[in-house]
Amino acid sequence: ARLDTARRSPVVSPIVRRLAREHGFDASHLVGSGHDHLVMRRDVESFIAEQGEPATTEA
Amino acid sequence: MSEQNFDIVVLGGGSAGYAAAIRAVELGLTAVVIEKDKLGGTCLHRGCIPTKALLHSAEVAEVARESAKYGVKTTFDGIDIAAVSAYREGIVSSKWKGLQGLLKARGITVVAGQGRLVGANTVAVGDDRYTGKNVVLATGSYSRSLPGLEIGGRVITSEQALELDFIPKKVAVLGGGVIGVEFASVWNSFGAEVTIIEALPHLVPNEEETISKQLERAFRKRGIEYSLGVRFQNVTQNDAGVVVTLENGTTYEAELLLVAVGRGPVTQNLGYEEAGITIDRGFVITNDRLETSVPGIYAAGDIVPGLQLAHRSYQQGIFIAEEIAGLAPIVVEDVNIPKITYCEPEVASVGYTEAKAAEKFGAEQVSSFEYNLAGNGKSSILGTSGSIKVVRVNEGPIVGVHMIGGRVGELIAEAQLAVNWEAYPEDIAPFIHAHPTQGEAFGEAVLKLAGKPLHAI
Amino acid sequence: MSEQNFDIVVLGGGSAGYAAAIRAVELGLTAVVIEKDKLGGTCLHRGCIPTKALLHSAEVAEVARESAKYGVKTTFDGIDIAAVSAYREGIVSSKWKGLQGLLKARGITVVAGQGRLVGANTVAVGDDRYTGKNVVLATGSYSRSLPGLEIGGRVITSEQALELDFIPKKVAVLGGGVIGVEFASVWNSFGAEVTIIEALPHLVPNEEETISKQLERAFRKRGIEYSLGVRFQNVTQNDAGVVVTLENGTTYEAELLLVAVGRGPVTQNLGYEEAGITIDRGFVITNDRLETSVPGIYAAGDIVPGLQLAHRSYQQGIFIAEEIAGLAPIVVEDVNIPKITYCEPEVASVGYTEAKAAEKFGAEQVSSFEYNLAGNGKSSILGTSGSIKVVRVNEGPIVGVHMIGGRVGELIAEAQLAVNWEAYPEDIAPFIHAHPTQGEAFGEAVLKLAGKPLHAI
Ligand SMILES: Cc1cc2nc3c(=O)[nH]c(=O)nc-3n(C[C@H](O)[C@H](O)[C@H](O)COP(=O)(O)OP(=O)(O)OC[C@H]3O[C@@H](n4cnc5c(N)ncnc54)[C@H](O)[C@@H]3O)c2cc1C
Ligand SMILES: Cc1cc2nc3c(=O)[nH]c(=O)nc-3n(C[C@H](O)[C@H](O)[C@H](O)COP(=O)(O)OP(=O)(O)OC[C@H]3O[C@@H](n4cnc5c(N)ncnc54)[C@H](O)[C@@H]3O)c2cc1C
Repeated sequence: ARLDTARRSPVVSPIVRRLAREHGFDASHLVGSGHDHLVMRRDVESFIAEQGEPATTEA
Repeated sequence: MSEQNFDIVVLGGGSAGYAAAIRAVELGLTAVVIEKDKLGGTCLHRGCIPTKALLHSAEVAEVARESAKYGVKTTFDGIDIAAVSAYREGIVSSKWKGLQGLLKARGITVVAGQGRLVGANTVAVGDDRYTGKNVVLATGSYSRSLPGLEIGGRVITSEQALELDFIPKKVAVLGGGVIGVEFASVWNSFGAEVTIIEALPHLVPNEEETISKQLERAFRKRGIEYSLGVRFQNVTQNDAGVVVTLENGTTYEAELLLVAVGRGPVTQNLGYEEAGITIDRGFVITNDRLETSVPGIYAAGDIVPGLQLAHRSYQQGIFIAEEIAGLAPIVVEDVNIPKITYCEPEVASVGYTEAKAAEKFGAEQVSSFEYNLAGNGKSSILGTSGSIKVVRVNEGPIVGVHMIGGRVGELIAEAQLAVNWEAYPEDIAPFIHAHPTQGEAFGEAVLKLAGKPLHAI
Repeated sequence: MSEQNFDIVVLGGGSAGYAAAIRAVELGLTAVVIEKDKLGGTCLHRGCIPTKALLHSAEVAEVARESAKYGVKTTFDGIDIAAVSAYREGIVSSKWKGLQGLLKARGITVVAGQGRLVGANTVAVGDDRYTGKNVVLATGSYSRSLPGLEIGGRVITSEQALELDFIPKKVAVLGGGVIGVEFASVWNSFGAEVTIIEALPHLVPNEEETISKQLERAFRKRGIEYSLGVRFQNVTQNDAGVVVTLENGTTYEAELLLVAVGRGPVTQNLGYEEAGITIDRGFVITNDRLETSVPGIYAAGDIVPGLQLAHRSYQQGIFIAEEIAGLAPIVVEDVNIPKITYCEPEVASVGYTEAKAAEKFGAEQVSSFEYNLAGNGKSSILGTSGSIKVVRVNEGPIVGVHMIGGRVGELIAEAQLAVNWEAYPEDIAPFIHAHPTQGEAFGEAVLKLAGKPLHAI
């Protein structure tokens, strides 16, 4: 899964953390695309976008 | 008699009013600003800008006096108050010109005249009527006094203090809040004997206590006297000067008394109550979207209870325009708005004091660290002392930052983002501050709170 | 002959080395720092701190000269260079004392002596051997020269320039980078005639071009001369002075030539290559976790290719200690480390220039706005001009901030967080900067990029 509650990816931006929180998940549960899996804003945003599109989520 | 229609009618052309109008026209709305005096209001003409010019002259005087310490040979020959005034007026008038040009370029109609609310959506100026889909009240504030304390003669407020064409030999300042300590600081630098009278137990009593105490120590070192914790009783004046008496019988003689006990809202006889707007102790009461009890009428700036600051006025003005345009802007609580007191040393803060944070989050849930500027290279170079205190929620965000020291005002910008974005000390820790800066002191406090102090134990 | 074991052996007690040791002991490791000269290294004794003291004396001299503008009557009677030196030395020695106390309080062993790497985990000092599970190389840098340009006599580097006991009448500065422009700024304020010679087309050529151009204009106004885009050919010296010849035949006469063409890594004859460490043009090559080609040996600070700055050194030292302790710290790329040049006016930046951002993200994907400090009240009050330029990715984060103006250095702290936290202008926009501050200029640029300019069109 893209979101794994056992995962502890580094997050350093409070903005990124909040963005995830506001969408009901923990940013550190994503795989970050930054240096050494740092979770970047783009990771959270693309995850939100995917979640937001029913067409791409499983029924 | 004419009648004109706009999307937004703004009463008052100070920081709050003109910001609302600017943002409104950006959003495609039409706006009129009604101003009886000068565009820019208190801040530009009688507040922030002219006081900070005086404070800069004061800083220059201090630098000149202390220059030998830094190997610069100068003789300080006193203050040329006429030149100080020319400098201050020059700054104000050039900013005023800029502001007028800005509103013009934006296509905002500015009406010169005294306005009065005459209904839920109309402001009258003489015989002319300006009707808006929405009305924004932004009539600002005036220097208050105490009951029975009359302004006049040698008893003055900041308006007169700003424009004095002489330097008093000895001056008493009633009120140890922002405006009081700023003028005290200027006059001391200009060579006056100054005594501040504050009824509360501390100078700048809204600040973190440790900061107030350091300001008191710094002022004492500068030779600024103060009386704390005793209330003013009365003042008498004659040709020679004033005599101020406190409730405990202590008297102070001086050439002038500056009354700096706060600012009251300008809301009387403007038709507000008649229109059905809820007013409390003179302030316009709004909901948290800044709408008054009359739908469609908003209020912004110093007439809204809370911090009386220019940037809060801007922010509220912008907020209202965006709210009207349907953008649903986010609310910034007053506690998270930065405050700067521009005396020497400067005081700056944002967020909760440690005591307030303990109240809100629980004393066990809060930690703080105060980094002394003695450990900060740039502050030593500048010859200033002070400290930066950071308050965090344990395993949670930074919720308060409190500073004192020469030039620290600019450092509050970073703290403002940290607090408003709910940064943890751990989020800031990897980004070491540029060396050597005063900002490093904030960095050191944060590093300590993140469990990894660098130049601290 | 003795042998001692530590978790971490640090060679070099400058910013990078001592930061690594401090962080290591915090994490429960044992550490030794080997320093042949003075704890604190270049930054404290010959770099950041003493230069900024000189620059502050220069600022005081400028304030004294200009004081009439602000209504302060002073006579400027020149510089007392002995007093400048006493002030500078006082700052350095008090910070040095503090640093020694800090390491002692932390329980860090400090060995005085010249160290040499003698194997993958051992540093020898004379007959003594210090063996570590890990070794951190942090031997720093020295003032470089150009091929054929010998330092000596009237041809000096920053080390001698700092300690001059006189003010040259006329001085030539080779190199328009940070160190060159800082000394040029000091000497000009002290009354010297200064000419900077820079082979590249701009002063501070690593900065955003618009900023370089403004610095050139400001320097011209101050009477600092410069030659850009022509390379140095040679210099001759005699009892009276130096003659500098450029490749186009132009000559400059001066009393002294300051060579400020960059700093080379101190890595020769220290056993690095023998131990199998990859060296490139003298620099120690590491992976992005700062480990050298020999496992267990790390390198930090000026010997690692990239920005040569004290706060980068701190950051790398801390990073290595955390990496060794298994904390997996995050990497901060050099581009996101703030840079300040402390000349008058100051220059500060973080992140990409507009040109670099266009390269990286695509020219179509990038927008920028440059806010002129003429619109900033506090800057007008301080009498400074300049600008703040903010670069964003469209519908994306702020990726670069570039500033010039008196005192702007402190403003980079906020920009550093914005860039490193990937803030969009829209994230900052609701938090209006305190008024009146210079930080508002950053705020105005950000508001504009967020599509909601306040005091801008
Ligand atoms: C000495 C002093 C120093 C200060 N320093 C600072 C500082 O450094 N930083 C800071 O943030 N804040 C400072 N302030 C506070 C700041 O000036 C105010 O918070 C700010 O000006 C409030 O803006 P406003 O638009 O609400 O009101 P105002 O600026 O008071 O503007 C209200 C305007 O409405 C006009 N008006 C009123 N009634 C009518 C009417 N009936 N018809 C037409 N026009 C009308 C007035 O003429 C005025 O121009 C200072 C204040 C003072 C007094
Ligand atoms: C004039 C000038 C101004 C500067 N201004 C600034 C500024 O304002 N801001 C900023 O961020 N940076 C500034 N810098 C750069 C900053 O000083 C360096 O980036 C920083 O000092 C690098 O730290 P370091 O620990 O890598 O090396 P260094 O500080 O050079 O420390 C290396 C230490 O290793 C010791 N050493 C070397 N070899 C051995 C050996 N074999 N055995 C034992 N000890 C050894 C040296 O004696 C030295 O103490 C300035 C530099 C100069 C020259």
